[in-house]
Amino acid sequence: MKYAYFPGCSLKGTGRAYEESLLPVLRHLGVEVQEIEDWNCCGATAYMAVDEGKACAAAARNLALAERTGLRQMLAPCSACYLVLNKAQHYLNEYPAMRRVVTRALDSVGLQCRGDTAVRHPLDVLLHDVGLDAIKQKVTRPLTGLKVAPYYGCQIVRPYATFDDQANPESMDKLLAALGATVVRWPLKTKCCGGSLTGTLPEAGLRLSYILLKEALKRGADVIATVCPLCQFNLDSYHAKIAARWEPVRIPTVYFSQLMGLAFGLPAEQTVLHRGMVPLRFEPAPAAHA
Amino acid sequence: MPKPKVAFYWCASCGGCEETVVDLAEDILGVVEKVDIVLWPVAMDFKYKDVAALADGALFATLLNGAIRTSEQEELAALLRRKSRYLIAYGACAQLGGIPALANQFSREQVLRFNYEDAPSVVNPDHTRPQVHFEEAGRTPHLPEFRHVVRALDQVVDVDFYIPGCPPTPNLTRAAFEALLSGNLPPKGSVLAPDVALCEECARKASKPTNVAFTEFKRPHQALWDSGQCFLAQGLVCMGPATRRGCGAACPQGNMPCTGCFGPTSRVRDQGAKMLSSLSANVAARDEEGIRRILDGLPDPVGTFYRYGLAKSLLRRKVNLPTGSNGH
Amino acid sequence: MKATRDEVRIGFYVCHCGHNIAALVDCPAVARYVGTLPGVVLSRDYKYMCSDPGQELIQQDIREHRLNRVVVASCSPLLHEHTFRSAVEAGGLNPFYFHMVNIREHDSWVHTDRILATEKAKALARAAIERVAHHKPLEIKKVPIHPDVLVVGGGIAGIHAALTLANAGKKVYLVEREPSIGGHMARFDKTFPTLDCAACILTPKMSEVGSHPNITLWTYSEVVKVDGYVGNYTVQVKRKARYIHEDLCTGCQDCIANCVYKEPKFADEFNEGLGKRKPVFIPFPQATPQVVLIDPEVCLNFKRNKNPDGTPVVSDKCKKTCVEACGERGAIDFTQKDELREIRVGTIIVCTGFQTFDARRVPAYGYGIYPNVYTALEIERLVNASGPTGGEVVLRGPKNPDGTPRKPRSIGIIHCVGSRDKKTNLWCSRVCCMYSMKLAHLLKEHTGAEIYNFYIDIRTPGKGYEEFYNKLLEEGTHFIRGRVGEVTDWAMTPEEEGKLVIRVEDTLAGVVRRIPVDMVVLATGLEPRADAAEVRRLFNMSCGGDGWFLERHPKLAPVNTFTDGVFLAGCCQGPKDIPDTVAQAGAAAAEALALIDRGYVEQEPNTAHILDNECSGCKSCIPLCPYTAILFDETRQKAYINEALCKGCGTCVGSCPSGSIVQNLFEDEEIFSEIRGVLAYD
Amino acid sequence: MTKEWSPRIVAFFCNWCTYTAADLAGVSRLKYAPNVRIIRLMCSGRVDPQFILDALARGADGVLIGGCHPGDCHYVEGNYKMLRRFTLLRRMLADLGIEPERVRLEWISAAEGEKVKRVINEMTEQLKALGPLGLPRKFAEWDREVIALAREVQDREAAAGPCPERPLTPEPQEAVHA
Repeated sequence: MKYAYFPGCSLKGTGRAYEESLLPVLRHLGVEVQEIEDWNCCGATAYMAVDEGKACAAAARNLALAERTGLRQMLAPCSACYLVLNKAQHYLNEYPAMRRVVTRALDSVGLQCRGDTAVRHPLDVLLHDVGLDAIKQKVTRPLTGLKVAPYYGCQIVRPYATFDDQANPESMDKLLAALGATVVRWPLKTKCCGGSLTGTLPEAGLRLSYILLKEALKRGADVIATVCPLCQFNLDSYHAKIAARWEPVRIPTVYFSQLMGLAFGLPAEQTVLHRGMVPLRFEPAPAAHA
Repeated sequence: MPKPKVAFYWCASCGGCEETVVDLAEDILGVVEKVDIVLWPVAMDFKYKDVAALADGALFATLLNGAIRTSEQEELAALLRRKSRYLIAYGACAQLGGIPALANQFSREQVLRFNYEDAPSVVNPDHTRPQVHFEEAGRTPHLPEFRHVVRALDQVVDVDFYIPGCPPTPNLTRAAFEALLSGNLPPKGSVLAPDVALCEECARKASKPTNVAFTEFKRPHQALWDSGQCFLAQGLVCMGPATRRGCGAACPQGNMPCTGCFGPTSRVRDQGAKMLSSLSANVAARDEEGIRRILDGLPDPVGTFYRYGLAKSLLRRKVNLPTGSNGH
Repeated sequence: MKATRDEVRIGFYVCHCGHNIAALVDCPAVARYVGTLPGVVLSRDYKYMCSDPGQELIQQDIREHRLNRVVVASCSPLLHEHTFRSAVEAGGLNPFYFHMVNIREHDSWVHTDRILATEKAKALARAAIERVAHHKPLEIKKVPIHPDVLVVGGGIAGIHAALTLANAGKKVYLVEREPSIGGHMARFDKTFPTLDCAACILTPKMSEVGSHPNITLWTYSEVVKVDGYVGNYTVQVKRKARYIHEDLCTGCQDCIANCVYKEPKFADEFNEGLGKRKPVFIPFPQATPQVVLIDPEVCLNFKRNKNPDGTPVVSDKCKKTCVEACGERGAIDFTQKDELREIRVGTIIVCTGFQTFDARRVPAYGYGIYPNVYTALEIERLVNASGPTGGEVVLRGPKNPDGTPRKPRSIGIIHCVGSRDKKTNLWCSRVCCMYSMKLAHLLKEHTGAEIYNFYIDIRTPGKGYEEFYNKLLEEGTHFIRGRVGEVTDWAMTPEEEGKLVIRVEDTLAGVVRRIPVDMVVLATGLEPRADAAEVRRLFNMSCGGDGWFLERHPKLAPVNTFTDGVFLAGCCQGPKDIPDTVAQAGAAAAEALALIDRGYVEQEPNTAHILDNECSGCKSCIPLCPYTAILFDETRQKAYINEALCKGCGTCVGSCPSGSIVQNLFEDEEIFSEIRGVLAYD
Repeated sequence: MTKEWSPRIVAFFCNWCTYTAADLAGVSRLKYAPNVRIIRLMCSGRVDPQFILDALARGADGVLIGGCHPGDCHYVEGNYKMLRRFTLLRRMLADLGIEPERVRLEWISAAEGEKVKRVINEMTEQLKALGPLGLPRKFAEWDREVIALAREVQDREAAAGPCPERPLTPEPQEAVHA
């Protein structure tokens, strides 16, 4: 299977570790990706609130570029991009008025968008296209003993969680178990991490991050595995402020793809664990049997 | 009492119906004893004026075969109607339009262009066509008009009786003559043949199962057919169930399925629609895809179900062909 | 011979139906137009044709104007065709010289343009005028009714219907799929609003069914095939193997005591898996019939693999101490096979009940994730004295320091789980509010805990229901109005530690609340059974968009179906409480009795017949008939129709290639003339 | 035609499902285009393809057949038979120049009043786009060539006077047989 790859700004910026760890893992599993030529920022949830028409046109431009590659499937790892691209495509097909705005906008640059590409999330692809068995075979250093709290965030499960349940998603749980880690039962897996509030209303935003970190520690987790650059950023970079205001709740937050790299025995520059503010110190032993 | 005058005439005909009169063999003598054949173009010379000279109703009966395609045929049909006490549509073409009526699937222009230009054996670089009126050296020869639509006889003139068949069988012709001469005739407009479908007299009927379920349809050239078993049971379309009997199931005896030339029974308005209904209802599949696959075995429904009866079918003709009025 | 045009004397009536038709259709204009049509000797418009004066008008006209055809243009024939036919008959004319035109449901009620609606009414009327000329006199066919009745489903509906019929002296076959009758009601502890114990009011009726001479009770059995037609159904019932001879087993349960399994080990379906049972078991103490059965899935005397056709394989490896215990009664028989029995009945009552919504389909409420989240049916078993815990309501998970199981001090009951929700079931299941309040009362009684009921609307539609709700309020039950968002074990404050936190927006207080409780009860709604589609096809019934069996008319014929002789009762037709279920069961029994006592049922004489001298024996029609009503006469080499079996669908008529089959009331001539009529555009 | 043309649709509805659904649409006061005129049959299996052709020949621009959903037929299988006939009939009609949209088969259960409205409105719009089929007018046009000749022959004879002796046409050459 080949996918049109839409990285989005975060995966080139603060969320670099996500791309740096995900791409080698996908290659390792034989999944082909082709980055979309000249992609643009998807507008994330902020722009949609400012001007729906322009935001939808911006997102639709990426859809049009993906369609031009001829690949029917599109991979959008970042939660915000995944949500916005799905929402844009949904608006295009449901609301003729929006369709007209976008078509006019794209015509002016010689693009057109049918709106029938399948926007997929890596968890969906790994579980349903690659399959857990194939992943298990690639595990050379099982993460035995590592207690992981799976954190999905809010954007990939609602409202377009076509591949998992909205209230109780389990795709990452299964993936981590396949890597040999012990998955901690953690009821806050789809609760908000504070999102952009940590920047605008820190009082409210940081408190949400603090709640997640505290509960993870309480549940005995050694590390939180996440899928979203903003969640990773919020949970990883405000420890000082949180400790000052409430109490220290130091626990590393990494991308699930980094843990996969670890379990596959990929080199350090492909698991980029050093990128974390709170670095994860865990050396999985090579499996007894090869 | 002078012998009643009888006339045979042919319009858009292949001559088969003339042949079948001769097939009466020595019985023809019996017929000739009782009647005086005054008009038989295939066998005797005749001139228009001879017919026109007859008093109206002078002819006791005219057996007219062949469909109506040209204006001259219409004129003769009208003339013979006026001159005859009984005008009888003799054979499938006159009764239903026959094989010629299959041309109702094409416009006049398509027919003429193929025959005078596109046909492989034709060399006609400057596209000459037969003209209805033509001036040359002071003389204006003319040809009959080539109509847009092929018609059965009763679509042009009033018809008293029909004798079905392509061609009608000798015993049918003989029975018709006896009925005419004896005078005990069925009501006007009747078909002089039994009003029951062919299966009743077909020898293969016993081998047709009571739970026929078609899983596929084949065409005659696609298999060697068992000479005793019902064709439908072998998956070959046979029009017997929807066609009048009276021919003694001649085709099935010759190991060929009935193609429906005797036309429908009196209770059916459209022979093609009825056979389509009966045949497709017994297809085995229940899902749309399965039904479609099985019905692919009938590539030409019009040709199969309306081989002889397109002119008299409810739609009469392919509906989107150009009509007569705008000329082309 | 068909009546020729001049002998036909048609009386035409167009009805105003008050304003229903006249508001849009210019009735006088229609009457004037039809008056000009050939064959019409009388054409009137009238305010209410279906009224008594309207019908008398018809009878009078028939006599005065020597009418031999009548056409009425008014409402749907499905509504009043019978009324007008009787009026025509009373006027001395054969009722089938009548035809009806639907210019209300199909015209005035559904269109807006007055001119077009009137034009349509004229054309439809003309179609009827052209059609009725071809009508022939027909006689209503009387089909005898077999007096026996089949009741499918042994819940309270089936039990009540069977008893009503049996006490009326009719022979009843009661077929129940489970090993015992009792249905869902047998699992309840108390019933609302009177709180009388379910077993106390149900068990007597069950034993009455078990011992009633007129009732043949077949439990652990299923209907597999239904043939025939109203009054003459042939039903095949599969009696699943119990490996116990019902007539020999006295219900002493010695075999259970002596089973090789000393302790009950397997999840007990009757107690929703909370209790345990042995391979040989009796579903519940008051089971009727009082007969045990053996579960081949777990009994050691059977191999785990199955025969190719799915039937169990006897391994004979077990010491079979149960057989010894049974002794000379010899009721246990491992060689028993499923058997097919065939019965003949005249009417059928379907009361196959419902299933509760699977709470796992709402993961946000944590059923299957948090051990102390129960469904309402599980609580019914917990609070029940004969339940798995003898009525003790205890928590799963860590015990008290002294080893005794912990009792809940606070319980949350969530209403409308799976109901009134676009993602699951749209309908209100009608009984959950009441049983939730009943459970609140019982749980308070058993545990003294603080009870919180989370509701959207409290619905107390029945007698004594609102009073019961007030009683609950007085008992101090907390009612919080809001759709619960989530049940989680994430504690934000110390007193939430170790508890289940219910997060809900309290819409009356206008604030999002977190209510920690020890136990959560999900009031799951009612939905059609998983195999409802197969079951309804057995009885030729249709279902509504929501999957519940479809009644003939929601208001005027709630227990009838579109198939004559098949009736509905209870929740299979839609969610309802026990009083309504019993009322419907009684109604269905009454409908069946009405048919049986009349002894015959009138069948529309629209059957088909083959014109003998015109059939060619081509056999094309024979495979078309699902009722095998068309047979082939080998001697005459022609097909013929057994009019007793023919249901009048007309499929063979549409297919006969030589037009030799005629369907009364729907003859080709009649339909062709109707086509000519509807296409009359003046 | 004084009034502006509007599609004429003849509908054959089965008594148990689609006819009842049409009644339900009425009872629910749903509003839909007045172009359909409904004929009640006991089952969609009773619909004889002759009815469809006859309706088209008599001036219908479209024919709508309503039956129960497969598996729900009151007579078990009538709707399957109709589906089979419909599949072959549609192909034959296409060969005879009739657009597929003109003849439509819909499964509509007794509870789907809404669907009756939707299908009728949808079909009316489609036929408005397609334009009239108008076979009676076409038949008349086709037959104009025959009527024209008959009049021409009568005029010629009238001009030629009553005597039957006069030859039918001016000195015809040898008639060429087609």
